[in-house]
Amino acid sequence: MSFLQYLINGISIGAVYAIIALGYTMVYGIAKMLNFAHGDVIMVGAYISFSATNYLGVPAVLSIFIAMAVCTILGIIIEGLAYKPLRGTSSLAVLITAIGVSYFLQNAAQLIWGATPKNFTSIVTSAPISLFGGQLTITGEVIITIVASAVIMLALHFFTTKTKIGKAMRAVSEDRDAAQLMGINVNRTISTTFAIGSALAAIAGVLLCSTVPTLQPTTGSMPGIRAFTAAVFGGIGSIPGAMLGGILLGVIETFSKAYLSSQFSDAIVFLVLIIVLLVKPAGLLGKQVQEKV
Amino acid sequence: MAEKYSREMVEVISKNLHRQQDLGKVPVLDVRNLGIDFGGLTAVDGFNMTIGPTEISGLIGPNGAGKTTIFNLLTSVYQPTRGSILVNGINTKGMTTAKVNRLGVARTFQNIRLFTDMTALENVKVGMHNSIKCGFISSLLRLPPYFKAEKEANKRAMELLDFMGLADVADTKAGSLPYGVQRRLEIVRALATNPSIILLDEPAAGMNPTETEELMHQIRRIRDTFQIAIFLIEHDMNLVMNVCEGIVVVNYGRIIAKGTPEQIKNDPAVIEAYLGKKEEE
Amino acid sequence: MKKLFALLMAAVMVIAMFAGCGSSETQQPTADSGETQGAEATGEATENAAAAGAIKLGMCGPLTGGAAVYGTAVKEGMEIAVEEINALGGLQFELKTADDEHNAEKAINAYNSLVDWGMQIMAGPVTTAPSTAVAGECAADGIFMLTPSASGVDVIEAGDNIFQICFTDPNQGTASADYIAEHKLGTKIGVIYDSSDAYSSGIYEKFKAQAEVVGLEIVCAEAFTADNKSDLTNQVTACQKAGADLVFLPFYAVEAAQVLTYANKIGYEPLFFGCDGMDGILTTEGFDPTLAEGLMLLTPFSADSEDEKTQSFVKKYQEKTGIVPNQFAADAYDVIYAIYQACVDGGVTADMTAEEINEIMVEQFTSMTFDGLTGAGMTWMETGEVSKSPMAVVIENGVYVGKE
Amino acid sequence: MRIKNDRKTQLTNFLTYALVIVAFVILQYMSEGKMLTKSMQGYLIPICVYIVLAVSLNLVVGISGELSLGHAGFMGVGAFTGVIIAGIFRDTIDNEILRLALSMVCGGVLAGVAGFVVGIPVLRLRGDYLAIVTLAFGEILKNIFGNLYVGKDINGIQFAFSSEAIKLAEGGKMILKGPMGAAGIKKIATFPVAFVLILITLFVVLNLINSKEGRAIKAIRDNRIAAESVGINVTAFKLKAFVTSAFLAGMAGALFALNYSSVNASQFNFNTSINILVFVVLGGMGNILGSIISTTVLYLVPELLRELQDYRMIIYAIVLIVVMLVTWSPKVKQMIQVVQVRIKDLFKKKDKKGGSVNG
Repeated sequence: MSFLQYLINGISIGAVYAIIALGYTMVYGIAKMLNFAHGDVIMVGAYISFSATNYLGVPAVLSIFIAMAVCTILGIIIEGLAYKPLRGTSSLAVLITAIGVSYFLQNAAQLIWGATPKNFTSIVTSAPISLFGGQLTITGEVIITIVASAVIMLALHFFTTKTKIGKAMRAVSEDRDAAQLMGINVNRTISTTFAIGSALAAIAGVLLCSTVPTLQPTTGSMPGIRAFTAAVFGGIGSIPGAMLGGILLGVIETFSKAYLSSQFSDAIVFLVLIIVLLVKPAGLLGKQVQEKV
Repeated sequence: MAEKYSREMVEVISKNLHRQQDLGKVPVLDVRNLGIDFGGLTAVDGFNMTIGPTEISGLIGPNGAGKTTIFNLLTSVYQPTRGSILVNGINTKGMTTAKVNRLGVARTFQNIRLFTDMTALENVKVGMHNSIKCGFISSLLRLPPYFKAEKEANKRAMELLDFMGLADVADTKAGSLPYGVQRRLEIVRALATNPSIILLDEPAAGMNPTETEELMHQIRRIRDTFQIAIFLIEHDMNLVMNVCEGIVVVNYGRIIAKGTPEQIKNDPAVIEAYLGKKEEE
Repeated sequence: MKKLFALLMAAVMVIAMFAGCGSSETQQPTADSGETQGAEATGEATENAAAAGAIKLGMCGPLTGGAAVYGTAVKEGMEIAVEEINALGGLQFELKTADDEHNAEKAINAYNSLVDWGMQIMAGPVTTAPSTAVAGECAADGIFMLTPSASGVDVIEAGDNIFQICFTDPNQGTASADYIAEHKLGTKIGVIYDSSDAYSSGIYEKFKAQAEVVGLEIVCAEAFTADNKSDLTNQVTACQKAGADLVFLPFYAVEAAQVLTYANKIGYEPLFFGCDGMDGILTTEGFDPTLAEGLMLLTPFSADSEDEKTQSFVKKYQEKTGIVPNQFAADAYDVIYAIYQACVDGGVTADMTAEEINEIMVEQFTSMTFDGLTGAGMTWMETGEVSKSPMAVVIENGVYVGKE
Repeated sequence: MRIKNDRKTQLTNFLTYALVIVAFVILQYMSEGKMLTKSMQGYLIPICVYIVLAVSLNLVVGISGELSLGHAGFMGVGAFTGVIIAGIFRDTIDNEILRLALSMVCGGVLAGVAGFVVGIPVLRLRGDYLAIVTLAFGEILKNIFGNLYVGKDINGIQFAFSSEAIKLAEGGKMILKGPMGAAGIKKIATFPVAFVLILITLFVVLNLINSKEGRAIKAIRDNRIAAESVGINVTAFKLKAFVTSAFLAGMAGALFALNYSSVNASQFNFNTSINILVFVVLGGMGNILGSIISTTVLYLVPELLRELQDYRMIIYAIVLIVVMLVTWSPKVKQMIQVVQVRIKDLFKKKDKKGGSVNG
């Protein structure tokens, strides 16, 4: 029974990683950049939602939409100011500006909301489900998070395969130059991707903080790196891969804490990652791209 | 036939074989029933051919016929699904591209692959990598062997550049050289590895007629000077017919004709598959 | 292009270096250019004081980054105390703060910048790892150091002039185990601790050692690290599965809030027992105080305390920052007053050198008794360790209720 | 025969050495004469350490073209090895310089070994996958050091992963205490030694770059397939670059640790790796002199911004973004080129007939 409980715990945190990883992987797939500021956009999203509910008295569900709107605008601004001017140069240059943006968001958040952590009020009000006479407990957050991540994954999948702008995104991710020649506005497509990725980040922020209530300026950074790991784990650029990677990472982390060593769980998680990448160099669901000779 | 050799062994064997090859006993390249599938799709199948020392051969065929794939198989960029490749009598199965090169196969690329950030001279010196005899410690500590080796390398690299008429651009970044010059530089870099056969992938592509004419002379001169075999893919029929002694024609990954330029010109299968199609356009 | 940039950078570097030298040189004798900065932060009182010649106190702590909550609390607490003291007339203080990002290397840089400014007494750092590094410097330079909240043993071991106003970690671990055993609060003990944090693992180690001595059974000890502390559900689950009826939580309120929230969700209701870092949990913005009902902690400070001094401090702190002070702020407030008392009693004046002050302070601290917010009748041993009695409080109806 | 390009490289190398030596002489003179403020004095060794780290990382990122996000891990290996070695020989080797040198060499060697182990995945992975593996190794190393306990008593040295496992005899001393790290380290790092380490690093890195090994490494970066086609063993050379880089980072780490009285594992985290990467990218990929200058400037910027108090880090972030945009943006580059051409035109007014045919 404890095995099941750990499994559920793992899936729960894994689903949060998965949502963050979805944003990561989408931006990576299209813009080919590691957006290290993604985790901090999540933090901003959570703060917006928190402020809306606690200071303005907005209902919790509505606050998510406010957070999404703010984060979308933020994402577009960041992209336009810090990333767009570097389009076409080394991806490392963009990586560094992303780090700069990350520092900026963290410190700006500290100036606005202060360093003292806020305890995020969960948006989920339903009571936890208790099974097997209390042996197994599934909280409302777990269910919401899992459902939300699955819905987002499916929606993204549908979006990228069925809609015009989604198809444009895929075209840009396959071959930017060819897409440009086919009349696709690459710059606008990338901006749209950032907008969607940031909106996702807002949802991820709210769900992350519903599961893990501590909200402070650095809240996003560690889960951000974990989610990046998850995205690579599943095959970066792949939407189902991000989902699978996130959940597996959560489960592995939980099991290594529960059954191996809580002290060395970080090392164990990363060791598993390395082994997986050695066996499957492009991640679990990633495409192995053969360089054309 | 043994399949795995240490690097040292390969060198020893290849040296001995170079000697035998001088006697003209072993073909430089002996390809038997070569084939490769990409996920169920057969790209090359039943490819057989031998190339003797100092022979100039051509490989022609319509676009997408599998010519470059054959080059990639010969240089171990791809591992064949079937068949074997013997370079100077040694089976290259399972070897890396680098090892095959050390056995004596050098190549150029259809889409030029120079080290664009380096000068022409440095490009050639990279090609000479395995023949520069200077240890890691020597170069790290700048011991006398380093200076001696570098001096010799510079001298030989300049000679090679000069041979192809590129001495003037030795100090220019490879990326900023004109297209035709880049193609020739790639040949020099390949020559710098001391090969016994050199594979040229569309060496005349993008060259104007004058440059192509010059290239034809140079290809013959390379063979005569270095006494090596040359195997080339080319769409310029004038070049192929004038330079090559033997020609192989492929279509859909299979050989459809083989012979001297005269034979190929008159082969009905070739005319249909290749030249005929060309006329239609 | 690259060269151009390199040259530009080189130029900036040269200018920066000379600016660095220049500014601190000019600052030292006249001591006013830097002062206005510090004074702005501390308010009007300090501004008047600056002219009269104030004793320069330096504080360094994490003002940015993940540990900024502790650094900023200490900074605010100290600023209030300095304002109050300066308003009294008499002995004047001038406080300058420097960010150490909770990093030993940056702490040394911060410390050096304070020394360049002319710091005479070190009132900091805040967290253990930077304090250990800075303590070594203070010992070597002969600058008196009194840390509000760095509770590691290594800190005071660095020298004879390093003092703490908070309990040492082992002290807390041992005291907690004793208290639990003495009052028979639990039979099966679960522990959750941060194995990457010096404070948390320091307490845990001593707790474990003492538990053996007093016969407490630890049924599970679950660790987390700074990198994975965003998810503590497993550790709680593990304690539940192990059937622990008392869970010892030697870490800060931030993580404790998570543990309590999750335990509540899964309906796990053991007795939770915390340390001084737990203080502040009731006032964490957004935290539902009913979840902390029945939580017990050993702490020297409670913001709900009825005494006048605490009330006035809490009120000022709230006016200044809008939030209720935690134990870090209270410790910081006490640090300034302890220094003030020692300075007054020892006859310290602003024109003394740091070394002279150091001697007086060491002498005073080892002999004086101090009453502060975080304890009455505090005395210090020669090692620098404070002796004050931890107070056990239990949260009932959303307020601290003292237990003996 | 004189080769122009070689001369240019020699000149740049000479300039690099000259800058370092001149800076050292001036600073050492000022330091001896007590002309430096305590802050300036305090920056000297860490800046040297970060220069070594940036230059060595540049070997991997700039020259070898592989993104590494775990450089701090190697620094940590060196740091902890150095602290342990210095702790063990504290009583046996009296000469501090000798003890420091021994610690640094041991730190370097162990970091090199770690680099070799980490380097093996380099054989299989490329690009961002390699980046994440280096990140992962960095975190693993940090996790291990954060739980390592080392004690020393008359019976010898004991290693363990928990504090209870070490039972020290009377008079024994803990050198390393897991998450609490090492405290009470005797500070034996000196500025001249740090300077010598920079010289060694420059010597190793510059000589490596301008040798056949360096050419091979650069060739792999520029075009892996072409490099293979001329007989270069890609794996071996990437590994050589990686191990050399780790070795130097280890030496720097040992020096770093012995410059402070305490050190703990969390100092060698992902953020530190990222900071070093920022130094490298801003200084220019493969540009060693650039790394040295950008490290110095970027280390000093947040320190000199201390007066800004709360706004310090936010200003630093903005500076970072703006500098990146100015130095890397194609538009800005174009503008600078136009200006350069105009300036050149002003100086030499040659007629501009017969533009190149080949284009």
